[in-house]
Amino acid sequence: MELREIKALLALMRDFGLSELEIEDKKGKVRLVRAANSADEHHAASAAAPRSGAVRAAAGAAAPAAGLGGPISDARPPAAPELSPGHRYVQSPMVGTFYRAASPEADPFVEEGDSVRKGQPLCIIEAMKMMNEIEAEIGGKLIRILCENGQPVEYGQPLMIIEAG
Amino acid sequence: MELREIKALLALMRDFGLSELEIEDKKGKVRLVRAANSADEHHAASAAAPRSGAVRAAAGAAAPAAGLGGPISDARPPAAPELSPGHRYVQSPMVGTFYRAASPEADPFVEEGDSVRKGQPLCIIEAMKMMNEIEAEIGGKLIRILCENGQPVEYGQPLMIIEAG
Amino acid sequence: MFKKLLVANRGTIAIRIIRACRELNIAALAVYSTADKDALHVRMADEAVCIGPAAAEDSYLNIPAIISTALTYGADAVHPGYGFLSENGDFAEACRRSGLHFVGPLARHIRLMGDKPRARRIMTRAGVPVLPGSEGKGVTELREAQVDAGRLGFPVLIKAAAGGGGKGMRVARDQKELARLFALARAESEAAFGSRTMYLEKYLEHARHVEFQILADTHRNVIHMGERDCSIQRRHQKVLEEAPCPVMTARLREKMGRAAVRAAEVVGYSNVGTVEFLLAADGNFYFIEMNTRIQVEHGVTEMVTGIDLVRESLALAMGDRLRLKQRQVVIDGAAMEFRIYAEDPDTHLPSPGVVSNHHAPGGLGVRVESALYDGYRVPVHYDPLIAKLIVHAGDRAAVVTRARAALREYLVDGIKTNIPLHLRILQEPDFLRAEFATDFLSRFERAGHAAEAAHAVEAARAAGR
Amino acid sequence: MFKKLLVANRGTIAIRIIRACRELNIAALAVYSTADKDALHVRMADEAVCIGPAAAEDSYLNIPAIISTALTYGADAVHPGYGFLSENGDFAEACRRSGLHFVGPLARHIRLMGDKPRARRIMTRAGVPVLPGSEGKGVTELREAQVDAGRLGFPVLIKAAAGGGGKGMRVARDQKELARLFALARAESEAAFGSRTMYLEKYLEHARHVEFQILADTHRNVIHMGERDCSIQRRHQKVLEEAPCPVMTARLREKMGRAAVRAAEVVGYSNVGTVEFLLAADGNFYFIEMNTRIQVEHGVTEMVTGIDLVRESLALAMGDRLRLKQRQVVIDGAAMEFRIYAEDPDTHLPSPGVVSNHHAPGGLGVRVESALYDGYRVPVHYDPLIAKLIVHAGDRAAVVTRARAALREYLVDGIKTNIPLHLRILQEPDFLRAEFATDFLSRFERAGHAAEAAHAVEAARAAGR
Repeated sequence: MELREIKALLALMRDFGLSELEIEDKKGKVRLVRAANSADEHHAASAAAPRSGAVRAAAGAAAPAAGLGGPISDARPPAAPELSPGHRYVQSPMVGTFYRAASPEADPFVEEGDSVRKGQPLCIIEAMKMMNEIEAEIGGKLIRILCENGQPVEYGQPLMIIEAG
Repeated sequence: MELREIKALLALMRDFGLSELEIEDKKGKVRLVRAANSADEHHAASAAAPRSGAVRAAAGAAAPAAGLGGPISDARPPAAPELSPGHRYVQSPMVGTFYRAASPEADPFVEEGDSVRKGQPLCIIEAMKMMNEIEAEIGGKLIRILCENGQPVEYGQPLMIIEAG
Repeated sequence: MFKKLLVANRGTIAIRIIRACRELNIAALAVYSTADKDALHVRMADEAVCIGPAAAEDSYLNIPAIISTALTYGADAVHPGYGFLSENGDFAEACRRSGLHFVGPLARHIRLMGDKPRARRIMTRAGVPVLPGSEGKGVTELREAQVDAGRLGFPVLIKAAAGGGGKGMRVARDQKELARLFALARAESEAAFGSRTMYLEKYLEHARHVEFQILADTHRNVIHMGERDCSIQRRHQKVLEEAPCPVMTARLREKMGRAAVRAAEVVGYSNVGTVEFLLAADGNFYFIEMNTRIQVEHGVTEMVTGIDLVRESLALAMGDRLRLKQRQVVIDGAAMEFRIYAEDPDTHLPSPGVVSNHHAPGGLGVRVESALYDGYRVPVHYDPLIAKLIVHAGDRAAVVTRARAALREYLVDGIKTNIPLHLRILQEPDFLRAEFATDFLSRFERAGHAAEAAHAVEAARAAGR
Repeated sequence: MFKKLLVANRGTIAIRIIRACRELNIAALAVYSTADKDALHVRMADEAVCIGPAAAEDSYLNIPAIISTALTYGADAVHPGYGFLSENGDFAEACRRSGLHFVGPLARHIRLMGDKPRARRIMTRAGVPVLPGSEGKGVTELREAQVDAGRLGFPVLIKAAAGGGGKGMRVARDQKELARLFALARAESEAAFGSRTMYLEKYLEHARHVEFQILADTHRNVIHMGERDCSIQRRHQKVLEEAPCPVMTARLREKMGRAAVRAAEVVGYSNVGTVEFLLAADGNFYFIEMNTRIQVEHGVTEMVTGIDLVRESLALAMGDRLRLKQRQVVIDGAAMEFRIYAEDPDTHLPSPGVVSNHHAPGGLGVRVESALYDGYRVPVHYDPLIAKLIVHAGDRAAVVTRARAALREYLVDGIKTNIPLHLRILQEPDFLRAEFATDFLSRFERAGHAAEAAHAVEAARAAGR
């Protein structure tokens, strides 16, 4: 069973107020049970989901089941890779321009593969001519840098991936 | 099991107020449990109330699972009971008025419980001042008469139920 | 006003009529085939009755079933819409014989205008300009057609005497084509209308299709509501219509309008109708035929005149006098209608299926007449016209920009539609300059195919290098 | 024209502006909060940028985030829509300081008209009639309010000096009510606007809310586009608006229109704006306030004048001269707007949820401005206005019948809406006779509750027999 099929089933559960769903056929078996008092539950889930472009894009792919599937225009939200267990996004706390270094001449704050300490500056988001240093919220290993130097980024956009450790 | 089959089942659960549904056949097994007193419960109720959409959605299991659930107006197509195994409908071959007897003075052609032969006249549909005798297509026992004398009927509308035999 | 009106149609026009009924407090009685049980017109009507199986001959063309429905369910009037029985004199007559008001002209008007050679004769006599063509009752044999073609000179248009909707119509450019196409057109006519009678018309190159909307009461008052330019056609089927005609002048409108009114007056016509003309590049115009029903494209006239044509047709069918004088008809701004077909925009083959992700455009100056909703299955049995997008604005240029925005906003998944074709037309310089004739679309598409072919050759070459 | 416009709003007005951009070939840059990631305005825009979390203060009211988005993503103009930052002088100023065109008036106009006592003083000086009320800069203490009320005579209306949207507004009918309600209104004002300054106005019974739409360029030309009657309100929130005002005469329109134009001229106003008046039963009228932005109900004016207000506002923000002279503004027919709120029609509590079975009405004279689609989750965080149904027809009676049909056709499941309330209003004899004032809805609903209560008593009695 593919992820989008499960997503479609979950959407149905939410829309029809199901608490439990079990399907067994030649392709296999699925059992989904939702927490009681689900009204708040799915609210929280859907409020948590929107953060990253990845979720948004995936939702778009799965959506034909429930309503408008994708954008009506050609607008394309930034896509981000799915997270492996133990990995965490560094997300942009504001809209602005992403810079990897303190100045054009300076070295980048970090490179992929570096170890980072909690509180270490990782990048800069320029917004309204203000340079905002973004610091690591956890220590660990910097797995990937997701944005190009000088790229516009939106609120909540994943900038980097850190493996906690 | 396809998504749209599940949707159809869910629509039925909602329309008939089922809280749990379990089906096991050669294609596989499905079990659906709805949250008690879920928020969507009264949504379903309120959707059914103002427009009596439920009647229509229930009558047509074929009514689109996604999309417009019921009529926009108050039109109510005739609902028919589900058929038991071995039972067959006598359907109206045309739009017209249903009569149980050849004339107002005459006895009805048939009564519930009667045995009927193939080819035996069962009722009359008047259309364009023409009296059209409707004959039994199979022999058996007349289980139920679904229409009132003098009632308008549409094309394909179930008029009676015969148990083949 | 009527109490209950049977809508003897489906799709967009059935919905249009049901909406008009709701506004006038008339109960709308829909009919449907088994293939249409989930159709929007069924869901919107006050009552809906299944009248037969999917095949149109057994349902929407089934006169006894429809009359029986009207009588059994207590309707006092019948609206035929467009297509199906709308130009069937027998149906109009059957309705009236059964004591039902028929929203349309008399049976004899329908029959008269349905006999194209006869309509041509009457118009000629009334002084309405008619294209040179076959005289008398038409021709059935190639030999006769060859004689007429010799007199008219090529190219000629071969038409079915009982024709309509572009069926049985072909352009022949020489004797050889005539021999081939006459047989083909006659076979089409026989299949579609059960008639082998054809006629020939001189084929005008670079002419526009310009038609006038007529309103006539049963007291011999006739007015016109201006014209529509319907030159954007594929195989004589309209695709995009606009009002006013972009090359129309006040003087020409008066002249053509007078001819259109004359065409209706001379036969004592009543209710709504459309007089179709070819407008040549030299400003001369010629009667083609008269449609004795509401047209698909009536909406553009409604937008620029502010007059509700369906409402007027209901009042006229009641026997009311015309509410308007000719001078009260004022053209305000411009409007275009985009017919949305469930078809492949490249192959033009029908594309039935289940609609999903449906989002119709809205906002200022945007009118949608649609039979769609999410989950609706577009059936295979009927015309692929599933919606009409009608756009109104202050002038033609503003209509074009608004229409582009609306078409871009229009979302329909699950089926293919011709929305991309409309968007391409709205980019075409000749269209934007309003320099086009009835051959616009075939030229445009040929050019498109040529460009594609050239592109393919180029790509093949590049790959071979 | 602008190259890229940032739409600093959400919902119906964001969609309205995006559509206008598309027509004008301006790239539309939407902003959204995390709660709106699936909103229609996000899907329709050419680009969309998430600017913050669900709470409006952190997203749609977050000036730095919005300006930063405009600069980072290369917009050259900002449209504030209505609500949110649309009447925030700091925002207009911040836009202009950052080199962005702000589609609206200057910051000083916004601030001036936002200070209600000050606006009253200016209007009085300019000879625009103003209701008797508190003089000077307003009052903050009950003691002062009591003095003013003594001078004015009861009933009086307590208003917030920085007010808007009905917040901090209460009618006091005697000293006791004044004591209680003044404190309440002041608390509301403090919560909503951070200001304890209030003012009192003489409360006019049976007055209508009649507002004039203004268009002004930056070259000191001002015209009005006729009036709207917005008397159908609940707690000073508009529910249903119409144009023209059904009791308006040509002479009164000229007089009030002149006063409205004067109100704009006297402050050197530019762009779109609305001058609100109370129209008393005796034909006298009084300035209430001026809204320095596009209104929710601008659509009814567009329908009856044929003028695209958003398009005009964009041209005016570019510095263009007014395209129209006053005499070119002609009122054609009548229009009503029905605000569709996601709310319980009985309790008026918001009703968020997931939209299903959505079917918006269409057809002649029906315009829908909607943020809905099947599967859309109406968020809890914002105003419950989810759609606007705007109906246009030849006269008020025809608007009513068309609107009834359209409202009956409107389907939205999954959430509750006030569509039933609109349908009830359209049955109300006083509404149909156009005999109503701003207290219509509260009387109507009190009457409804009384009838229900009587019915319940009756039912209980019958059951007891």
